[in-house]
Amino acid sequence: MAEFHEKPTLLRRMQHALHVTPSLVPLIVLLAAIALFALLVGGRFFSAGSQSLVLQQVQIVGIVAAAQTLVILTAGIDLSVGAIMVLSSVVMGQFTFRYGLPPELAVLCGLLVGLGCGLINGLLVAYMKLPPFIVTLGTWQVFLATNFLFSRNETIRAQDIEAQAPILQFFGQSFRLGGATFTYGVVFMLILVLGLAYALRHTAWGRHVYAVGDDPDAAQLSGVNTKRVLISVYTLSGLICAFAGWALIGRIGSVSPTSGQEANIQSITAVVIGGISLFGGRGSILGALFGALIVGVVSLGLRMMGTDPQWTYFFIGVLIIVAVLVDQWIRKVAS
Amino acid sequence: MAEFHEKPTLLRRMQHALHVTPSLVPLIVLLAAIALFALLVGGRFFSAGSQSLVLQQVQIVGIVAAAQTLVILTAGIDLSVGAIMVLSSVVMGQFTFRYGLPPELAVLCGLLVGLGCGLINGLLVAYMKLPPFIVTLGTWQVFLATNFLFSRNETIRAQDIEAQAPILQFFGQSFRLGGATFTYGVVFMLILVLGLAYALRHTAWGRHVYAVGDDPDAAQLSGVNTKRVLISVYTLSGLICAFAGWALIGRIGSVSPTSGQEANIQSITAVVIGGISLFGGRGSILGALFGALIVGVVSLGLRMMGTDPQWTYFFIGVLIIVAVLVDQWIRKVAS
Amino acid sequence: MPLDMQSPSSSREPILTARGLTKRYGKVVALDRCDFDLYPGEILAVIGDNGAGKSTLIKAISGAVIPDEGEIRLEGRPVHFRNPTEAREAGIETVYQTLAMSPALSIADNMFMGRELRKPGLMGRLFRQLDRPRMEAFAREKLSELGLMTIQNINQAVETLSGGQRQGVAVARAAAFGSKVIILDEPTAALGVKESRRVLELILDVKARGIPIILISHNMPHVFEVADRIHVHRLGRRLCVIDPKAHTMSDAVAYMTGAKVPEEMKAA
Amino acid sequence: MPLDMQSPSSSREPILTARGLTKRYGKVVALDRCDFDLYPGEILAVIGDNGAGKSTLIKAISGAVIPDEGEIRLEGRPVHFRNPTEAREAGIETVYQTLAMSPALSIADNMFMGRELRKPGLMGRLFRQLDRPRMEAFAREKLSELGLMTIQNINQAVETLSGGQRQGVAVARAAAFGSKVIILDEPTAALGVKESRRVLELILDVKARGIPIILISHNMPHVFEVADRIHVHRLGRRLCVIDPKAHTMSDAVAYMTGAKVPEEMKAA
Amino acid sequence: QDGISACLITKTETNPFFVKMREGAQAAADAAGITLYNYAGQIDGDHESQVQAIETCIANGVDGILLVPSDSSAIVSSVQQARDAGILVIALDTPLNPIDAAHSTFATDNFEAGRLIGQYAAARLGEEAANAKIAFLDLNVSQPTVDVLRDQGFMTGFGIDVKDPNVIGDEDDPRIVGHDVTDGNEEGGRRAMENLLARDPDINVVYTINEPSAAGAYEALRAVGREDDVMILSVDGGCPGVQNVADGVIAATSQQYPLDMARLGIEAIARYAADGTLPENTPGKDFFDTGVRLIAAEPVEGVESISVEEGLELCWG
Ligand SMILES: Nc1ncnc2c1ncn2[C@@H]1O[C@H](COP(=O)(O)OP(=O)(O)OP(=O)(O)O)[C@@H](O)[C@H]1O
Ligand SMILES: Nc1ncnc2c1ncn2[C@@H]1O[C@H](COP(=O)(O)OP(=O)(O)OP(=O)(O)O)[C@@H](O)[C@H]1O
Ligand SMILES: O[C@@H]1[C@@H](O)[C@H](O)OC[C@H]1O
Ligand SMILES: [Mg+2]
Ligand SMILES: [Mg+2]
Repeated sequence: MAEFHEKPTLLRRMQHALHVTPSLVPLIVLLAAIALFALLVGGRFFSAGSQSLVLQQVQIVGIVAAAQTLVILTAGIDLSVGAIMVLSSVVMGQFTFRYGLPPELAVLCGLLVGLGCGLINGLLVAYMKLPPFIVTLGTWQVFLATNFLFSRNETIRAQDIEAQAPILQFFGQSFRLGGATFTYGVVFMLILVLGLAYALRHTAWGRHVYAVGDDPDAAQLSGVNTKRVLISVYTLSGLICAFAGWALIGRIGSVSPTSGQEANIQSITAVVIGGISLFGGRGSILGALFGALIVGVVSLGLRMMGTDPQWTYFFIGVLIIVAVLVDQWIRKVAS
Repeated sequence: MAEFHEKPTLLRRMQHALHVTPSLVPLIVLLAAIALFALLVGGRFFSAGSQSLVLQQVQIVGIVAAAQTLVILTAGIDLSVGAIMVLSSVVMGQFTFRYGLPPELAVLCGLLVGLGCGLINGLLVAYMKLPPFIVTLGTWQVFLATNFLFSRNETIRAQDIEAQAPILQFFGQSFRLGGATFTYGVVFMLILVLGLAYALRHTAWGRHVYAVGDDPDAAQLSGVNTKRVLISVYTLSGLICAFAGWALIGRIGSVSPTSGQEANIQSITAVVIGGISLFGGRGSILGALFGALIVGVVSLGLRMMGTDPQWTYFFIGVLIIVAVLVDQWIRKVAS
Repeated sequence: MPLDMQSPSSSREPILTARGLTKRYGKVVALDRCDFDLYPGEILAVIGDNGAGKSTLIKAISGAVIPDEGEIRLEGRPVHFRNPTEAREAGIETVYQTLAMSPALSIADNMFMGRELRKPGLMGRLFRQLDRPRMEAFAREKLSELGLMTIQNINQAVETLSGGQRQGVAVARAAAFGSKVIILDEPTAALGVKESRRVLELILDVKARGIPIILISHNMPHVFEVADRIHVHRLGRRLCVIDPKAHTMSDAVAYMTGAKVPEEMKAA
Repeated sequence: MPLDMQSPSSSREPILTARGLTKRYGKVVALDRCDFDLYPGEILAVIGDNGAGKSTLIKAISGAVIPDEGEIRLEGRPVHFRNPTEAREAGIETVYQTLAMSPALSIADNMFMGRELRKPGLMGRLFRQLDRPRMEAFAREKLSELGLMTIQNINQAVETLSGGQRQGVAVARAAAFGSKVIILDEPTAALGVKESRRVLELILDVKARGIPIILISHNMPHVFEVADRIHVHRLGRRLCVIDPKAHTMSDAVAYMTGAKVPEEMKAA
Repeated sequence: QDGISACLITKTETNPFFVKMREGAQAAADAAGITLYNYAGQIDGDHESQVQAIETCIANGVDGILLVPSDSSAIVSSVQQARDAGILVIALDTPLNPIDAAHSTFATDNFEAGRLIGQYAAARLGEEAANAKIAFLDLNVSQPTVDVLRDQGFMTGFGIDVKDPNVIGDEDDPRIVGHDVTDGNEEGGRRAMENLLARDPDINVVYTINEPSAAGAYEALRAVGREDDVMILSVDGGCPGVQNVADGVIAATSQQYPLDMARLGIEAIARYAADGTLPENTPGKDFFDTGVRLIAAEPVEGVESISVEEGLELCWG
């Protein structure tokens, strides 16, 4: 087997960088999108205010996309993320207001409910060996119906929460830095993604997540407890969604059982644009964050330009396909 | 390698039948569901009227599920089916009423639009080698936005269609047989599914569809033109969705751009309950029909019992998981 | 020692030739200006180390891979296969190392994949119905010839067969349909002693029918038992062609691994 | 001909024994009341036809498959491994026929899969950070011992390696971590001549370190070169155990394929 | 940014009701020289997109926002942010909760809209109202306020005890055959009607949340040949709906005036931008009532209604 031994040119080194750091591609797309809209919309778009607004607008999708990434890395998919999120937030709200629990305890219950939902998914996937798509297609409907039944379709008003249980709105609090406003929810999203990026790269658990997504039989034979890994991933995903539910209360102020219907499609879109393989085992969670930000930047930019919302959906559709085409092209060139 | 050589008992023969005829499992579940609701609801449910009503209610999902089955058999997925369906129906309506084309020609244009949308999906999957989930996630949004932009959100009234272009409602016409009412749409669905079942089993094209879904590299090496097969499948899927759009006009009388939003989830649900593997290459299109009917029977049965609509969603979710569990269990026992 | 690089065992024209075939995968050069000759009626073994490029060579010949450079001629005419179907239509039949079967489909389906028979008359022409009985009878016959009729049911899915049985089906398919050239990439690798023997017999049978065979194998005793000439592949190209009657297995291995360099090479 | 069914080459106690192992897959009985013995410090070859149940046997021993019936003892104590991790923790290290590697992960990641090293101190205990430098240095050392340092980058993904290189990594992993028993299922099947040689040397090295080895192989010359005893597997059970010094390769093949029946069997 | 600018945020932009509202707003904005930005949620109930739209409006520095809230309570915080930024916020069609979270609300009285058709139905049936068999075709499982108000308003008008007026489905009047959801479109209307007919084929009164679902219900009735002896009641007064009243598909509908809501809203923003004037409420109500009229082809004694012809003059879409 012969090999070319060339001097690494700049191009080749760039290609190599792209190859070993898969999240670079979406990062470049993100920067390009920001530059494009700065040109089209003008200075307003480039302001610290607008840019921190993008962060605020993607925080929920960003958090959910982190959960979705974990699942997709194991070659699964979680269609129930949105339902878990909204059910958890409703539990936090109703446990406080209907049952009179101390809000801290209610938050804890909400987090536990999310974790429990994730655990159910995990058990069905790991022990019953059902395909994740089917499992979460089913639990999606079950969790969502539970949400509607349990909430009795009641929305809890922001004013009441502010007065009686401000901790529910914790993630909505904000601080200013320069011209930018950061909510705790945004900070949580960033810490979460960085934390998971660390765990996926630098701990044994993270390596096992990749190994399970790559080839579950091989992982099992080489000493990974695949069942435990799968269950930990789905459960953690549920817990993260519950946190997203909490952050959601902070973001919209109130507790509403109709929230989050689009969260699964949006989170999958972010993951896909972020260059994470739907077949598992490949991709970086930073990519998912950049993916969410790309959608956020494009949406905000188009909205600020006053584009018809239908055209926004149109362009996001095109963006999904183009992003994956670019990603594939770069990988081909770089290999 | 030793083998037990047992006399084939009745049980064993049944298991064998289940193994070689995968659509038997959903058929059994379907009959069980009918029997259950006949017990719970009483004779009314068992009447020819109620049973033919189920057929009418599932006709759209049934037709779309046939398209979805083809795609899933090649290990793909088509998230754009609902968008193609409604876009085609809007084209049929608006070409007649806005541009004054003869309705027959407008129908033809609608069918061509569906076919074209499918072709776009097929080209992206076969030539650009993009994952079908991502391709159709993108084109879904593109086709749907096109639908809303093109229709200008106008609904065309049933009475106007009846007066000026009755052919658009062709599939809504019905005839009676015993106590049952059959619409041409239902007949079309049945003929379509039987025709595709024949093509999949008894023509070379059908065998190639399975081979491509089973192992595309192997299919390619053993002389199947995988690209051509993929393109034919997605294009045909688009065309079938356009027929579903035509049948939709027959069913709701009018042309409405907001219809069919649930068609992709519902068609995937039918396919999954019908025992067709999401990994491709395994399953029978009759299964998808039975899957659609199971959902139809359960929904109608629950409604006739007076169950709250929210509980219906809950039970459908449970049904998805249970159906797949049963399927898996039977296969295990039978192998 | 007579080492023939060009001259065939006979002086007839080669049926299949390749000149200067090159195929790169990224930085890897799997084929490096490779030449190749196959003569009518002969069994040509191709041997070489792992990764030498043997499979890539036969993939290029059988249309499964399109070479970056180089020329292939079949019976003297240049050919440019864009896919395995075109090569098959030209009479070149291949058993790939990976077998290339559809696990969920039946043995008969697999044997006829891509060249299905249709019913005569209207059902076939209009409804394009497959002629199952005819395909099954043919498949059964071919498997019996290979002594593989331990397989009870020709409609059995291929995934229910053992590795050896699958190998047998793939070989039977190639032997049944190959009219000009048959290529076998490691046909005995997964097989036990008995089954290997049957495949070797089949190879000799096919040769007796006058059809030349390309046999890739790591198994030296097998190679030396049946081959008329041995093409030694090394680092993406043909190192030399040796006569099994004039060389020992150790010679072959020495060339393959680079432990020994053929005479002309030294000279060059 | 001395055929020993029970008695070991030495009279010491076996380190690993199995009695009456049975494993069914649906109608197929892959293991049929199989017995097995491995003695300290020996190389035991397991040979048998395709589908005889060799891989299933060693999977049962290494926890990858849970037998339906039967008993396994390690150093005299009964063990019940529920997964490969438990067997590894007990000191049994296995190279499976399928290699069992995660293609997208690096060589170092794969070598330490399931037994990763953590950084010392707070980073390791609290943040559970992997000790990459230590794992990489170790992996590099083990690969060099195997003569596999043509691999330039220990952080290379396994999928970029050739089949032979992968095989080498798998063998290196087992040799590095096995403390009581090392099991190799067809470790040279995908390898060329040079690489096979290195693996055989490594097997002898490991033996020299006093660790017993189970070697499954279809390659008779390899088996007869290194094995102390040969377990012949047929139809899901141990047919007999033969001494390679007292038997020829043809004897072994004859037993394996059923062409010849061992003495005691005839008597029984 | 110079010149006056405004935002219109609707629940979706696929429902003709909002399409017309938007056209009305655009026309009024063009007339007044106001730059108008349009936003909408992806589906009914998608209030997150509405929050993002409000934030965009703030970033764009508009003078006023016209908002049709997808969830009355869920976006109050964002509305507050807009008000804090000095923007006039007017809720259209659907009130916020609390209603004074917006500066003002221009809306139909939805309870009244339901009450009118309920009253009409009861009056048309006369004596037979006591034996009516009624099907309720509601919006969706999340029971948004318009859904509840119209449904419970209808019952009140018809003379049914609503029990808890905030909940659909807790009534026990034997005349109710059942409730089903339609998602407010033709497909859902037909399916829901079929389901309820299967439960009781003798249904003779059908309440529908809006006119598309009424059209779907009619198809279902026509399929079983009962289109002439069942009375369908609806709400909206869009042009196709009014035409359906003329054609006898719908017996009566309560007409609302989205174009007025939009036009009045834009005018209020223009005034506010000019001199800071805030809009005022209809006397005696906590919102500005844009009015509702009953349209019936066959008027009945004791229930005020307008004719189809008048309805067609006023219709939208
Ligand atoms: N699709 C591919 N993509 C990238 N590299 C490839 C591909 N196919 C082959 N190669 C590389 O090309 C070289 C030659 O491979 P090939 O399979 O032809 O070897 P071989 O001689 O058949 O080896 P073996 O005896 O192991 O079958 C190897 O280095 C291999 O890794
Ligand atoms: N997971 C499984 N499911 C069903 N059957 C199996 C499974 N694993 C093994 N078998 C069957 O068990 C029998 C023994 O297989 P095994 O792999 O142990 O054979 P082997 O002796 O290792 O053969 P080879 O030399 O080909 O590797 C075969 O008939 C095989 O088909
Ligand atoms: O009031 C509106 C109703 O008339 C329309 O049909 O759907 C949306 C509602 O908000
Ligand atoms: Mg090869
Ligand atoms: Mg084996």
